Amino acid sequence: MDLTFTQEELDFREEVRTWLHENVPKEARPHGDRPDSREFDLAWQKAQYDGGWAGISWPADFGGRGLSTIQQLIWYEEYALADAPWIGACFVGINHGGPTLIARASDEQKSFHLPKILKGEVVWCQGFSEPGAGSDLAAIRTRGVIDGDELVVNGQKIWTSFANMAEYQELLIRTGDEQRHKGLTWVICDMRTPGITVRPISTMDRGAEFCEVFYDDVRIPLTNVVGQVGDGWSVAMSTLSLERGTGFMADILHATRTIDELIEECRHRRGPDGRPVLHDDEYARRLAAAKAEITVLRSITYRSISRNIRTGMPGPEGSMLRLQYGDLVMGLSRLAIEILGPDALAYVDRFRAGGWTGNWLRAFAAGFGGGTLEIQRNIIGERVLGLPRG
Amino acid sequence: MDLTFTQEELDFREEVRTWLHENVPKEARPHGDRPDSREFDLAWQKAQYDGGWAGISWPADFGGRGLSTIQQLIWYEEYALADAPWIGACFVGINHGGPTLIARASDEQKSFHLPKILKGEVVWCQGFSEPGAGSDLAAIRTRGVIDGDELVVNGQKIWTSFANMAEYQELLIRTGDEQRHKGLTWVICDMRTPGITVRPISTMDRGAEFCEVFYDDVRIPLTNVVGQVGDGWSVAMSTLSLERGTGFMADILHATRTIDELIEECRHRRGPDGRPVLHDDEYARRLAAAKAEITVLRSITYRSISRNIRTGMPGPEGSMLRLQYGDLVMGLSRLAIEILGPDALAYVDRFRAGGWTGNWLRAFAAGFGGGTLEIQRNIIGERVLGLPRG
Amino acid sequence: MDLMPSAEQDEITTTVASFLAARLPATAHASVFVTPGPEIDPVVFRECAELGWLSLGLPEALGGVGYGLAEEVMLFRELGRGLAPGGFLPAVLGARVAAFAGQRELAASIVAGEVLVALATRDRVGADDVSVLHAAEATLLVVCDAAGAALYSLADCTLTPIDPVDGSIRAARGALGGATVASVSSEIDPVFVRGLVLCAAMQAGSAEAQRDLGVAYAGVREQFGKPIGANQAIKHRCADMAVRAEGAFAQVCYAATAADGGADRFVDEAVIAKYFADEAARLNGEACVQIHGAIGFTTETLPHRHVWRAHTLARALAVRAALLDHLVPRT
Amino acid sequence: MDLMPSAEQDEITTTVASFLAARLPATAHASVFVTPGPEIDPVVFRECAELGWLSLGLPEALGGVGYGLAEEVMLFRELGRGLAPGGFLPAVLGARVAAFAGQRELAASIVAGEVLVALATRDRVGADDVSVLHAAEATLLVVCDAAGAALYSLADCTLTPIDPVDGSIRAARGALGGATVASVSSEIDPVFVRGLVLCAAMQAGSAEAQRDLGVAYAGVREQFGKPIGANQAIKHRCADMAVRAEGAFAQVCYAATAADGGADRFVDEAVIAKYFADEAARLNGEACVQIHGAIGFTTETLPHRHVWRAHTLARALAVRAALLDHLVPRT
Repeated sequence: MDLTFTQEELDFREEVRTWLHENVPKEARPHGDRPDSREFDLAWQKAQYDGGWAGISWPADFGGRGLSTIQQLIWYEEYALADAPWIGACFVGINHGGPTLIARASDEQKSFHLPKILKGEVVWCQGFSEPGAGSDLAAIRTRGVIDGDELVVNGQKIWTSFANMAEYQELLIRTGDEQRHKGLTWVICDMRTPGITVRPISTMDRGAEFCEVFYDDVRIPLTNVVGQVGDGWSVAMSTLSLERGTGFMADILHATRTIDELIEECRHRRGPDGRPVLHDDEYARRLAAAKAEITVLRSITYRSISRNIRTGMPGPEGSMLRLQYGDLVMGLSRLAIEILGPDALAYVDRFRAGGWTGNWLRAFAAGFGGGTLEIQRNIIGERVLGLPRG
Repeated sequence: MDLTFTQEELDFREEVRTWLHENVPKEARPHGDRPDSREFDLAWQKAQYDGGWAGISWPADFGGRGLSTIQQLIWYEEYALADAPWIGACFVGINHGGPTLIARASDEQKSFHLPKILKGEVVWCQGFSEPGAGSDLAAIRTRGVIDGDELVVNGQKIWTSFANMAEYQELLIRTGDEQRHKGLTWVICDMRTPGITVRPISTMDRGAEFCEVFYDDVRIPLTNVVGQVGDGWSVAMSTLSLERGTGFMADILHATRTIDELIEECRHRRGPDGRPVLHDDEYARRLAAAKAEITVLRSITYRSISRNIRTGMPGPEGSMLRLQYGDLVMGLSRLAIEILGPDALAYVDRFRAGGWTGNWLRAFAAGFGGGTLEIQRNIIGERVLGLPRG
Repeated sequence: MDLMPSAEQDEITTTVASFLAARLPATAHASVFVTPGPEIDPVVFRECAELGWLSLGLPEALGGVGYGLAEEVMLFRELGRGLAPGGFLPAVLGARVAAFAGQRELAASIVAGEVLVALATRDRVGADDVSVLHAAEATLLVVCDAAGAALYSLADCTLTPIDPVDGSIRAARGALGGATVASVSSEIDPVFVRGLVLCAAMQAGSAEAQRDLGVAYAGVREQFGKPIGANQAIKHRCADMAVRAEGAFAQVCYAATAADGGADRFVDEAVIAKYFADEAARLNGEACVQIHGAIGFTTETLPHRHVWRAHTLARALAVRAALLDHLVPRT
Repeated sequence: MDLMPSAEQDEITTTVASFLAARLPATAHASVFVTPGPEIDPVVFRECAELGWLSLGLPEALGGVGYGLAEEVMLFRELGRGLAPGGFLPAVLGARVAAFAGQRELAASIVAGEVLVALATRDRVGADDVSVLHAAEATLLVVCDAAGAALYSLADCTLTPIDPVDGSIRAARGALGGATVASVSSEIDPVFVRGLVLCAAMQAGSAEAQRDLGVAYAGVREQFGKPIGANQAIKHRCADMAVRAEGAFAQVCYAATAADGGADRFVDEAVIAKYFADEAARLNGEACVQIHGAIGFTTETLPHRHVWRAHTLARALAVRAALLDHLVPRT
């Protein structure tokens, strides 16, 4: 066990810190997932590309920085400490679609798409979930029928974040008659193809990033298929986790910062009895417990990254981290709005200063984003602890 | 809705209060389920019989008081307020075995057993659970084979409270070859019959009321069968709930009293920082929340009893009450030992003053007594809310 | 002793529920963050007034229907269950202040739905800073606490509208100002305590609605080939919702009946009702959204509106810490 | 940066675990409430001393093995996991006090297992009233807090034995007395903070043991024809135990490594380790007993002994409220 960094790593941290300090946008990211948030997200991605920081976890062969795991960790730590923006509309391209292309796409597909993603020229979205196939992807029913050198797609996707502003979609469809995981195909869908209708769905935190996407005889060239037709499940499962869990450190440090801000706030803010909230033993201890929990999450993440470096494999902690983080952000935002008292009657979006109510409403999504917390518990119980399936 | 009592009921309350005030034993019940606790429990039962209070919920035809539901409620409320003893070893006879006999036994069986139970002459125990058949009674494997006019019983029971001091047992055995609920028989077993071995099991709260009972060619006269041979499941399910939920009020008022005592204690007891515990906002609020929860439980019970009086049927609240009460006593005893700080290093049994650690250790049994809390949640989900079985 | 509603009390439930379903359906405001136009159609509000909803618990001698708090909670539970808009709670409380202060005409115009009342909650004990609900079309403002209750002219107060979490309620922040239009001490009429019970009744109704929405969805939504309600994780969550809903309404009934019977400790009972119902509505809201998964996070289903409403009502009259501190004072 | 144990550190785990299984098996004291005879066989204790267990983290210059706190936590995690009896923690802390106070001979006799040390925790900040663990055969007593640590002669203190919840640890209450035999300030050696981490390591080991006991039972115990671990209610409880156990040990490792590296904020890290590990051990204990059902309530299985032990260690050195108050002081 060792918590020290090498001199080279310390120098790297300094370099990152300086660049972020000079380049992080001063203005807040616009909320509501309107065109201006797209422009904001792409501009920030382009700035990172221009600065030489695009795709910090992507291999250098594909235009990424190909940083070591420790360097990635340092990047994300400094990213959070610099209060750099949420990745927003660039998430799927950088963290999911791109890594899948790297793992399984043809050279033509890679050389066409990967630079666009890194340079912030395009937005990608994910087309996996369907009504009736959310947590259970093998139940996908959107169909693709081969007609000449094209796939003709009909069906519907849902919960497609940023579909209303995306150029491309990683689309998982059923092309064969087999059941469940067989007969699926992973294809790059150009969102400007005729026959696609996108309907944004408004959310309880006044966002509109989730969309429904309808496909009505949408014709996609077979050259857009990644891997083989019918091999979609394997392609979807092969998405490289290029970050090795380091990206999670940004979320953790962001939450740590939130807790520290809340504690500062409580030094002056008065509760219903007129005392500063921090003089109230209950609230002071709930804040302290939140601080302890996020610190422990930091330690688990460090251990997880250390294990990953040694074995080259993601450990069982991924689901544990997701589970704890989900519980923690819900608890923390609940605590914040309780402390806020009457101020919490007003809605303030989560990208603005004091956006506690926006954060709280957003936290309702933590329970199902990336699989429900129940499913994380099933995964831990079955895959980590070896308990039988129900 | 109406919370008033009639003059007759108020007079009855006065009568009960006076009698209890004069007759409740002054000394604490001995802990540890040794012979002296048996003597204590039987003596108190006899005192109630002599005072005309035995079997307050039993019909008058069978020697009980046959009180109205409201009168029973009043009895249990006053019982708790008078700090009258836990029923202890008399529980099964009064609340389970006796009521089953009333529902299904022959006149000979009734006239022999019921008076002995009411007079505090005998202790009954329950022989239902087995290793492998705890929550799932239909898995019972202890066998009874008819040989002439006797049943010859072989097998094992477990979690049989007070078997080490009981004269009789309500014993559920498998007499037929059918599966699950069929082929069971409910029989009165004299615990002094040769072939019975009782082994007390010590518990984490230093009790020994749970026993294992082994049956080695135990011969029980067929005349001891209640109902018909093979009809045991129906007999077991027919146990009359004579109390209509009023008995639960004694537990609730006992817990209420415990919370009030703890609050009093916290006025003077100092926490690790030297302040009186009640000046600590966190502990004061946790105590207040416990007070609120037990008060709500009282209201649910009142509503449940009211519904029961109107419909003559137990409502769905039984499982809800059990669930909430289980959670509450666990949380309350946890709070108590936290408040106690270093004083909680010492074990003090639950029948003695300040017996918080004994109470806390005992609370671990609340999670599975009368079916686990998980099973209560299943029952509410399936029978009350109509959700599908898993 | 009988804590179940009488046939007459059950009749209130039925009448109110069918009126709300027909005239103020909860689904009317789905998919918008801030309801356009007035908070409630004034015509419908006056119809409710004509049905006696604003004077149900006011003594006949003071121009009311003369029922007890037990009958009023049946009404307010349905208002909560149905996510009804409109300042019913401040109208009922304000009318009591006017009536018990001897201002019969003012009381009459409030219970007729002609004069609208907003509900103010002091931001801290004794402060003139207040948070105000149902502020937009009101001309009066009722504020109450353990000591007593008063009506103010809204025009005399300095209020700034806010963008509310619950867009179906017009809200504002500001300070009380001007002389009181009418006031009563809590010995004359416990307006504050009655308000706690009625607000708790709305939260109890919301907790029940969330239970029903969650159970219904869990029974039909399928995953991995079976309804999600067959899974213990969902089933037990539903069971916990049922337990909280039962507790919230039972305590509301007890507190209301205790108040009607003049019981000694009805203040504590009311405080417990508000505390427990606030918690039940909040926790059932969280559970219901989670059971619904992603769809529950959208504005296309009802759960989120109960979350917004429960959040808002939990800040009315008294918050959790203040309620608990009343039950176990520090000295 | 590497927060996984080195091969050498893993070797400590293996060695300690096999020694404990052979010489101090956890099952040895099942079914009794108070272990008869001495708390630990003095011969076995001296064998542990010969293996270097009591001086693992003491600098070589002071007669120790010269490892860091990171190596010590590997040992104490196994002591916790294995429910080892005996005053290992006070011996290690007491030896540091003697050694850093310049009393080399006293330190040597402690690390040799010849002089036994008891662990005292002040009942309140600054109080002389103490609770003492491992009191029976000890001649010295170590007491420490954020300011510093001291050894007292047990004979000078007024102690009354108590009937302990955890009968495998001899406990007493009383007051400190007499002059200190040796003392060090926390600037010279942070004895208290090291104690927090080592105590947390024992609790983390207990949390892991409870996880493993619970998972093993859930996998074999059948009800309604399938292992109970197939039910989500049990499976999710096991998952939560795993998450807590992972968190407790990860934080212990971080705190130990931070202390060894002289990091600024290692006091906070240690405080968090103790807080979180205390909670993990307690909650995993409750969960493990519940998973076992009635058998878990008896003394015939191990879970209850972890419950007793976790309860006892949570009261050593600093309790929950004090730990949290250190993290967020009121001013």
